[in-house]
Amino acid sequence: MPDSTTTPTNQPPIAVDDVAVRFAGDSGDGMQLAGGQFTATTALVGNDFATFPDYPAEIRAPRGTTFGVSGFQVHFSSNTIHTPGDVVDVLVAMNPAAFKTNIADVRPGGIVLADEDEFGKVGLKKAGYEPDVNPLDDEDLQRRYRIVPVPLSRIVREELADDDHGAKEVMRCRNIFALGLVCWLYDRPLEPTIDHLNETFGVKKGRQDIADLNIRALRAGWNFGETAELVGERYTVAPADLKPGTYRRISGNEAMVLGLTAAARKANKPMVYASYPITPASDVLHGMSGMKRFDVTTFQAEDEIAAVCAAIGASFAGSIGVTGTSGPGLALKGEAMGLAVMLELPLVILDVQRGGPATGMPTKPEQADLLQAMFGRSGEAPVIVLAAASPSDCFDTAIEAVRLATRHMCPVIVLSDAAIANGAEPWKLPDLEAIEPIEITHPTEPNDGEVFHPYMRDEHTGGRPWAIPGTPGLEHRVGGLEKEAVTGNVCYDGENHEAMVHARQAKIMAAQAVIPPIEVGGDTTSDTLILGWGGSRGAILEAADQLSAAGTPVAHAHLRHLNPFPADLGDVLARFDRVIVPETNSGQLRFLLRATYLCDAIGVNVMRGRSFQVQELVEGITRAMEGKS
Amino acid sequence: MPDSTTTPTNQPPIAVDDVAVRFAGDSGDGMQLAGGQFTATTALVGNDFATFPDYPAEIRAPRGTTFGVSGFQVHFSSNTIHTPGDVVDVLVAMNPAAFKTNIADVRPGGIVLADEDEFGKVGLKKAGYEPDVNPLDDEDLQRRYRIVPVPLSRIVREELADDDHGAKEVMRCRNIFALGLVCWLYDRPLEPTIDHLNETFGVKKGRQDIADLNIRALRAGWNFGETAELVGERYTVAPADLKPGTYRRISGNEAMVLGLTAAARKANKPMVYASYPITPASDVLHGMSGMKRFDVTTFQAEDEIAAVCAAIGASFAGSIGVTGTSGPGLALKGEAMGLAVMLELPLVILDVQRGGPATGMPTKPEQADLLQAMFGRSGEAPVIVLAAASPSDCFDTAIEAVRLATRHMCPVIVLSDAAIANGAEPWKLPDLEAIEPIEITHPTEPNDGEVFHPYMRDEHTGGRPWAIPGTPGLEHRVGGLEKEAVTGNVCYDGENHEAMVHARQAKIMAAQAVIPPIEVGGDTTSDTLILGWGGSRGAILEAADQLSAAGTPVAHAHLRHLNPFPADLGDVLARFDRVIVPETNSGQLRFLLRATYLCDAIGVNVMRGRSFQVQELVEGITRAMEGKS
Amino acid sequence: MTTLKAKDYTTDQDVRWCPGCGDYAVLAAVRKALPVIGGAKENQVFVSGIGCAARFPYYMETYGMHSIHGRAPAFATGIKLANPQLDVWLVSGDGDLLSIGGNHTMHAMRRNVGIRILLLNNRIYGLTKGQYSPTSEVGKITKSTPMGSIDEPVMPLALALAAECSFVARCLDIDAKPLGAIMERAAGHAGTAFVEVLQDCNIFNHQAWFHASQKDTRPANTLQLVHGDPMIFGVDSERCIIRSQDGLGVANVADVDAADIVVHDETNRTQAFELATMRYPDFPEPLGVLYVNADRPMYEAACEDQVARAKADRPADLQALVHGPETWQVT
Amino acid sequence: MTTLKAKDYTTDQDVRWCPGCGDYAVLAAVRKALPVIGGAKENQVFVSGIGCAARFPYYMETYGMHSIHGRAPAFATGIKLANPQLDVWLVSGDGDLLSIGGNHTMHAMRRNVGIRILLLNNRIYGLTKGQYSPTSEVGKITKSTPMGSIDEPVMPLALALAAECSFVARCLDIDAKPLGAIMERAAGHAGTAFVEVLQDCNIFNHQAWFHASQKDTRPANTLQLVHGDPMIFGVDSERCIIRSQDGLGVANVADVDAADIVVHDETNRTQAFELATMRYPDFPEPLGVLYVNADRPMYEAACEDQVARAKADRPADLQALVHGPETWQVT
Ligand SMILES: Cc1ncc(C[n+]2csc(CCOP(=O)(O)OP(=O)(O)O)c2C)c(N)n1
Ligand SMILES: Cc1ncc(C[n+]2csc(CCOP(=O)(O)OP(=O)(O)O)c2C)c(N)n1
Ligand code: SF4
Ligand code: SF4
Ligand SMILES: [Mg+2]
Ligand SMILES: [Mg+2]
Repeated sequence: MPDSTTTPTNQPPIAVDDVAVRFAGDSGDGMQLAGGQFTATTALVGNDFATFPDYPAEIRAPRGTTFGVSGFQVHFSSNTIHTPGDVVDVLVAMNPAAFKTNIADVRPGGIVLADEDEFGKVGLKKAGYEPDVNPLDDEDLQRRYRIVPVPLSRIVREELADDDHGAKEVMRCRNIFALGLVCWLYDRPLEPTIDHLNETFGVKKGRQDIADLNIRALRAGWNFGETAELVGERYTVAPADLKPGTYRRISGNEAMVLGLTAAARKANKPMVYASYPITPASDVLHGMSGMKRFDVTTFQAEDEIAAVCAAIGASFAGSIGVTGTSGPGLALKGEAMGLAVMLELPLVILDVQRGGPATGMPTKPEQADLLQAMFGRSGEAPVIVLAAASPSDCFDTAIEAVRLATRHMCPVIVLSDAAIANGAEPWKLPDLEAIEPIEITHPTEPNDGEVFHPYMRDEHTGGRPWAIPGTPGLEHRVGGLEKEAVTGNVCYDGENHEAMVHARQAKIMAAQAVIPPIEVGGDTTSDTLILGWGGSRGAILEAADQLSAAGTPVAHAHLRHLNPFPADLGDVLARFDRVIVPETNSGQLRFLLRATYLCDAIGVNVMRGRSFQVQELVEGITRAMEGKS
Repeated sequence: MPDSTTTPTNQPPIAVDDVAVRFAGDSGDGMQLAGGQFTATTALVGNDFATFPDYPAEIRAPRGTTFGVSGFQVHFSSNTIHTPGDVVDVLVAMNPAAFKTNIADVRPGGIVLADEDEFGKVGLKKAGYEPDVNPLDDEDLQRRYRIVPVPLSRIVREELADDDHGAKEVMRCRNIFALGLVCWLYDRPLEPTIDHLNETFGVKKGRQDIADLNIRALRAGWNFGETAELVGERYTVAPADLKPGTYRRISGNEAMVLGLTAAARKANKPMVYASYPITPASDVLHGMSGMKRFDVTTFQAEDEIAAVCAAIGASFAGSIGVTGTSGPGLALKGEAMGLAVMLELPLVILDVQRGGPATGMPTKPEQADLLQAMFGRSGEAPVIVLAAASPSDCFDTAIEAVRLATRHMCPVIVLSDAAIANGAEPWKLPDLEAIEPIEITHPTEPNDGEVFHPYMRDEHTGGRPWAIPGTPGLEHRVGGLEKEAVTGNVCYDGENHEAMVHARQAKIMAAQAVIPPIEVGGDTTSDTLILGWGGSRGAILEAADQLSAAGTPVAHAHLRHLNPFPADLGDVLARFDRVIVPETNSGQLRFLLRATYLCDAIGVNVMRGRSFQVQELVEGITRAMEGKS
Repeated sequence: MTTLKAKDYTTDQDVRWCPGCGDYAVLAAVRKALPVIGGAKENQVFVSGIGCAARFPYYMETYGMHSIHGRAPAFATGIKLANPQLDVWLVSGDGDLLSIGGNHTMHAMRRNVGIRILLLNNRIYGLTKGQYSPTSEVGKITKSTPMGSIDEPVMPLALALAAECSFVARCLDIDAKPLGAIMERAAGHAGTAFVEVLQDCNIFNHQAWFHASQKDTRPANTLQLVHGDPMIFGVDSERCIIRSQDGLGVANVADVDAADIVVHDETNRTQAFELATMRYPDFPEPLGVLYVNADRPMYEAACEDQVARAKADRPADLQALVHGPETWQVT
Repeated sequence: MTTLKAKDYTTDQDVRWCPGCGDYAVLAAVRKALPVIGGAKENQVFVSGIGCAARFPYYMETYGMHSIHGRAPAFATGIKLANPQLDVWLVSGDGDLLSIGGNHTMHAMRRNVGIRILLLNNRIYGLTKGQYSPTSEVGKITKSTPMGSIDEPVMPLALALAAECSFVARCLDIDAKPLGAIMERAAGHAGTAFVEVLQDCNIFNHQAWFHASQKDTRPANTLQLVHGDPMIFGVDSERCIIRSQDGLGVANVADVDAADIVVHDETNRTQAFELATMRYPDFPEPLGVLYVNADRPMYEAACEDQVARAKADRPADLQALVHGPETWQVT
């Protein structure tokens, strides 16, 4: 048994650079917890990492079925990495269903740790295997992978048996045993997990006995690795060469919460986050509901329409109104967003994209709401559209959204996706002081002699004055009928309408003045630019690296600003013979680029309910460089 | 007094080709009625014509105010015409407000018939004139126009006074007096109006006395023209050289009703029209509610969402589900339309476009929902998009929509606009026999041995079988979660998803097989193509004619099919050096063309809450041909 | 504070309703009532949806928002969440608040958001020119129902009660004084106050309420509710409401024991429900305050309270927040 | 017609609810009840919104539609309008039908569309993993309400009554027999039948109804309503419902006159409203059929009738229609 400092075993671990481990089991098996804790440990060891939790749309489908399988993948490395990994080096399969649905993602020669006790007739049948054919015995599979049957359930049952805990409680520790085993395999310390268990069960829930039970399971897992010699060798992954600083692990939805909260504080304004639960955006509502001490009010509305309307109402009354949803919810908000365009009030709308159309694939990512974000409203109703590129990037994107919404008095849509939302990566803590304050002034005096004109514009930003109820003398009415320039009175005059349509478009374009120029990375002298947006950044970076390494250097750039585009985008595009746009949709950014710049961009498009795999991207780009896809 | 056959007056009328008359007065003054009846008469005389009613968003704003002015313009000609006319030759101004808001649209030298009795202090003040300055006396205006003050109210009051009718009833005949006067001016027979009055008041309402009162007013108007010699000369407009046949007058909303009803009959299916009232689409609901004898059920739902959902439910149950709305309502329907994409059921969605964004300018036309129609749904959710080009074209477009929706089992959006909806033109009655039946088969047997697969596709159309409840043995479930190809079972598999996204796109593209090739008109050898869509067809035709006449021949074409485009559109575009796309929006079709064909189309864009004026189009095209706008 | 007058609440915008529209009377009554109710103009916000009635905010010299169809309660909720101190009035039509907006109305009520709702019920869609509305009577012939509507009308007061609305009242458009008095009570009420105003649409549904609103029809066909008073009505106060096994009924005062006449108790929800479901012509139209529950907590106050408690509980330390539970150093 | 069995209603799709979910019991009960109710499978349609409960149609070997969140009543209405002969069942959750879908539910009820609604009320959002729902109790701590919810819960039965729903009932998820009996009555009812099923969400709101659903809690905490019977409950039938000035109250049978015990009358809407607004723990949870009104016309029938009358009135002459009132000849 290892004592609480990790005792090196006989053979020294083999150093490797880069590993992806996937924990897979039933939704009730605690895979997210095991994976999360392994990630935490990995972070503390100093690796770079990226994670990808993949769970079913069903809450907890019947045990042992394939559609109830929940997975958590963590990719960690001594290098800088950006994706959770295309294939896994180690699969932990807690039952046949997990084995069945995940085995194809294991790299040839990869290790599969399977709980052999679950591969009985019942378990096999539930997973849809023939009850008599145990895939662990399949010779083809054995040739392809290093399949390691582990008597996991039996050991847990036997090792942890005590008088105080029932079988159910004991068997709940299976995930922690598996964690212990993987910790042994990759030479990770157990302390962080022990501390965590003591904290959550012991301190918070007052169940130190459960904490102890789990700690015993953890050590049992480690010991099993140490003694059973089933795997043989161990590995270690050296710390990555990250920028010095304080780091934490963060998921996209967490970062979004922090970013919005920080923005409210930087603006020194209260914030109202009004939302209706929807996967995969709900966690932002949950997170925001814990931010009350920062003057954040949350409102779980009766539907998405009420949510966006409440956010607009809040903005009218002087808070920063924010609403969050996913694709189908964004569709419902279209009409109200049109009103916000007309009212010219700040509004941030978060869309955590998921696979569509319709209910689609609610837990899977897809970048397919870009055109909806651009055009999903009646009439000429331009808004600012931003997209986050990674979990931690949500923090900056949220702040940028609040900054632009208040600067230009307009709606800003922020696009994230299911993979960003739930995936995690290390985040070097930002210097909060270095974030510029968001300057907001509410007028207190008339802006034209004795008179207040609610639609008199700022010449730089195109925004109108944000006068709020409670301010004497600035009483005014806003509404969705076309308004007269300057006065804001209802006006059906044709020329005024045309001028107002232009003014609303112009103020969106005015944001270009504060959008940084595009950073082109990779080989900027290449004739090929890979241009991405949103959650594909990591995969594009890795693909570009691989292509360079393989002797095909490419340039790459990534857009946070989708509307307006950065002012220099046209120039940048013109510098390359070939522009390749990888998207997990049918080519929505490509469509915008073609229309805006008449640029014959080539798409690499994959719509498989997941983010890009680096390999398919490399292949897609290669194909695109050879001929036109 | 003329007897009931029109007696020619002393001087023979002067023959002119082309006239536009506008009746303008208070919303309560019955201008729509007078204009409509004048149009009816004009139609019977055999002129080509086009009308444009223009009424305020307010129901009946306080009498005499400028925002309460209601106008009806009729353009009639001995030539073929396509628009209601840019400027008017005769303005009937029933009060100062009508004078004020309409005078600028009168062509220099045009006639203004104004009810001078309304130009007292009170009337002037209500219209926002200085009470002491009568614009009828304005010398500048008098130089510019032929202003003819008519003691209209006084004559009506005096001539019609009798013991049986109060002042209110008498004064309600003012519009008919004006009509009589204009009939005299353009030598139109009074009988059609007399018949109409007898029919509506006498027969239908049992108020022959009111009919008689109005007939007296009509004749009084004529006589005033005849005797007062205020105008001097009279005009006549010879019949137009229209194709032989039986004609009727039809507005866009009427034609839409007839088209949908005809389509249901041609498909031999019941239809459910579910809608929520909204300007300018409400009249389609009204019209459809009178079609019950054709097996049309109408449902005024609690909102737009319920309406589209009820239509989808109706389609599921085997009716043709149709819903109609305007822009803000279309935004609300986005989510449910996404579901229809997934369910692969026929659905027709009518969007009578109005000025936006938001509530915008509810009674004014604008072509600004095209991109919303294309992209206003979450995920990859392609639908077919059609647009009607004129009032009568709504008939054919509606039939085409039902045909394509049932053929490809998909939603079809039909775009119309406020001007098409309310405008009217002569319509040569179609040969109903010549309209091909819409073939629909509901399967009654399993399509794969013993098994029924609801998502097995037709190889030509890409559509799936429309099996309906009530059919034994074909029980199946549909829903918004991604479905497995063929079986339609819920399926989260990535490759299946990608295949289904492609399949849903492919079946929309499959419609190209039955979309007729583009007809290029005008000078097909020109280097310039004017490409339009929707309600601008008439103005484009006239502008093209004018340009040709002025020595600048252009080719022109018009799109009914916006998604998919006709298969030959790319080739057609490539034949021209210059493609000019006039739209009453900021360039939405242009955007699609640029993105789809990398065609550097030039826009002529006007957003003034009305359809194109021919003159501004001629100028816009000329500018576009000279340099880039 | 200087005392305000009706004209201080009058904007420079011309009022654009049809001549004879009942909305004018309501507007005048509101402009008159507000100075009496008191409070600063700059703290008042008029919110509306879409419809004729919903043009209201344009005519009130306060803050105002003419929003989108049916969603006014949601906007109003957002305004209250952002600033509970504001005095928020919601004025809209029957189509707006009961058809497309029924759900938001209901949820605002059950949450008890502190907004005062004036529902101008003309039993028709005015602005879209005369389709039947959710309060139109069965059989109504309108543009969209040429053979008569087949939808049973909504009972707005009953729905409000079922949604636990804590202040439910009813008034005629032309009754400036009672409307003012009800508004005064509504303004003092902590929670959602719902006032159904029976309004005449002069153009598309003229005389819809004439059975109750005219000098000659009113005594016989309306029941003026006064807390603690027996329910008596009629030209000569000769009719009354009694309770039988089957619920409420109408009787002649002369025929019943005085003690058997039902006494109005505005704190009794069940009885209010009975009043709310009375239908003319079997019953008179009840007017006045049907129900008040002063004990329900106000939504925005509870919300504010949580924010305050959260602040008291833990400092708003952004640095600590960003830092999170677990970090590591890279050197 | 061959008699069907529960398994004839079973699809080949694996049921994907959590182990222990109350939805299983309801599914079993429904599969069992339908053969008893009778009717051909191909005429039955199960419609739902989105949520755990809304997966229901996938498991019923009938026609089915799993639609979008909150709109199932509108889809169901469309289905009935297209084919009134279909037997349409709507199964969905409390969030679906009362939060986002509250308005459609209400309007279907007031129209009296002939659909049978089973609302599976687990007082939580199950599918989105545990936010409070519109039926959650005040103070509920959930993912979105870490300091407790502040929204007063909706009273589904009361709302249904206010919306004039013509059949209102309530049942426990595990009570297959009573549920079957209620379904049978619902199936025979002409109009909207609304059945609130108290359902246990094993994962996110376990035991929400245990005060009423367990062997040991049920007698004391539920009131089984039987038309014509006095309202008596308790382990030894020792408790009863009486009426006082303040409305309904709970008393010991021993302490009151038998005649004073309120008798259940399912045709009495006011009394049903009183039952619908009773709240545990002050009152037992009422179960059974609260209210039936067999006299309301059915929406789709009225609609069909208009179509039939229109057909009888005038021939469906397309040529004449297109021709219109006025034409002219060009030669
Ligand atoms: C989303 C949307 N749907 C429909 C409309 C059209 N519309 C405007 S007002 C209205 C109903 C008006 O009725 P009501 O609320 O009773 O107000 P009233 O005009 O009678 O005062 C409708 C359907 C709209 N503006 N927006
Ligand atoms: C438009 C839309 N908004 C939100 C969601 C997310 N969503 C799915 S189910 C659900 C609520 C589920 O609660 P309930 O109806 O009570 O059903 P249960 O899962 O408890 O059976 C929500 C909010 C969605 N699918 N679509
Ligand atoms: S239509 Fe009716 S409600 Fe609207 S302004 Fe006119 S009278 Fe008033
Ligand atoms: S989450 Fe709750 S309601 Fe949903 S399936 Fe699981 S136990 Fe049932
Ligand atoms: Mg109304
Ligand atoms: Mg629920």
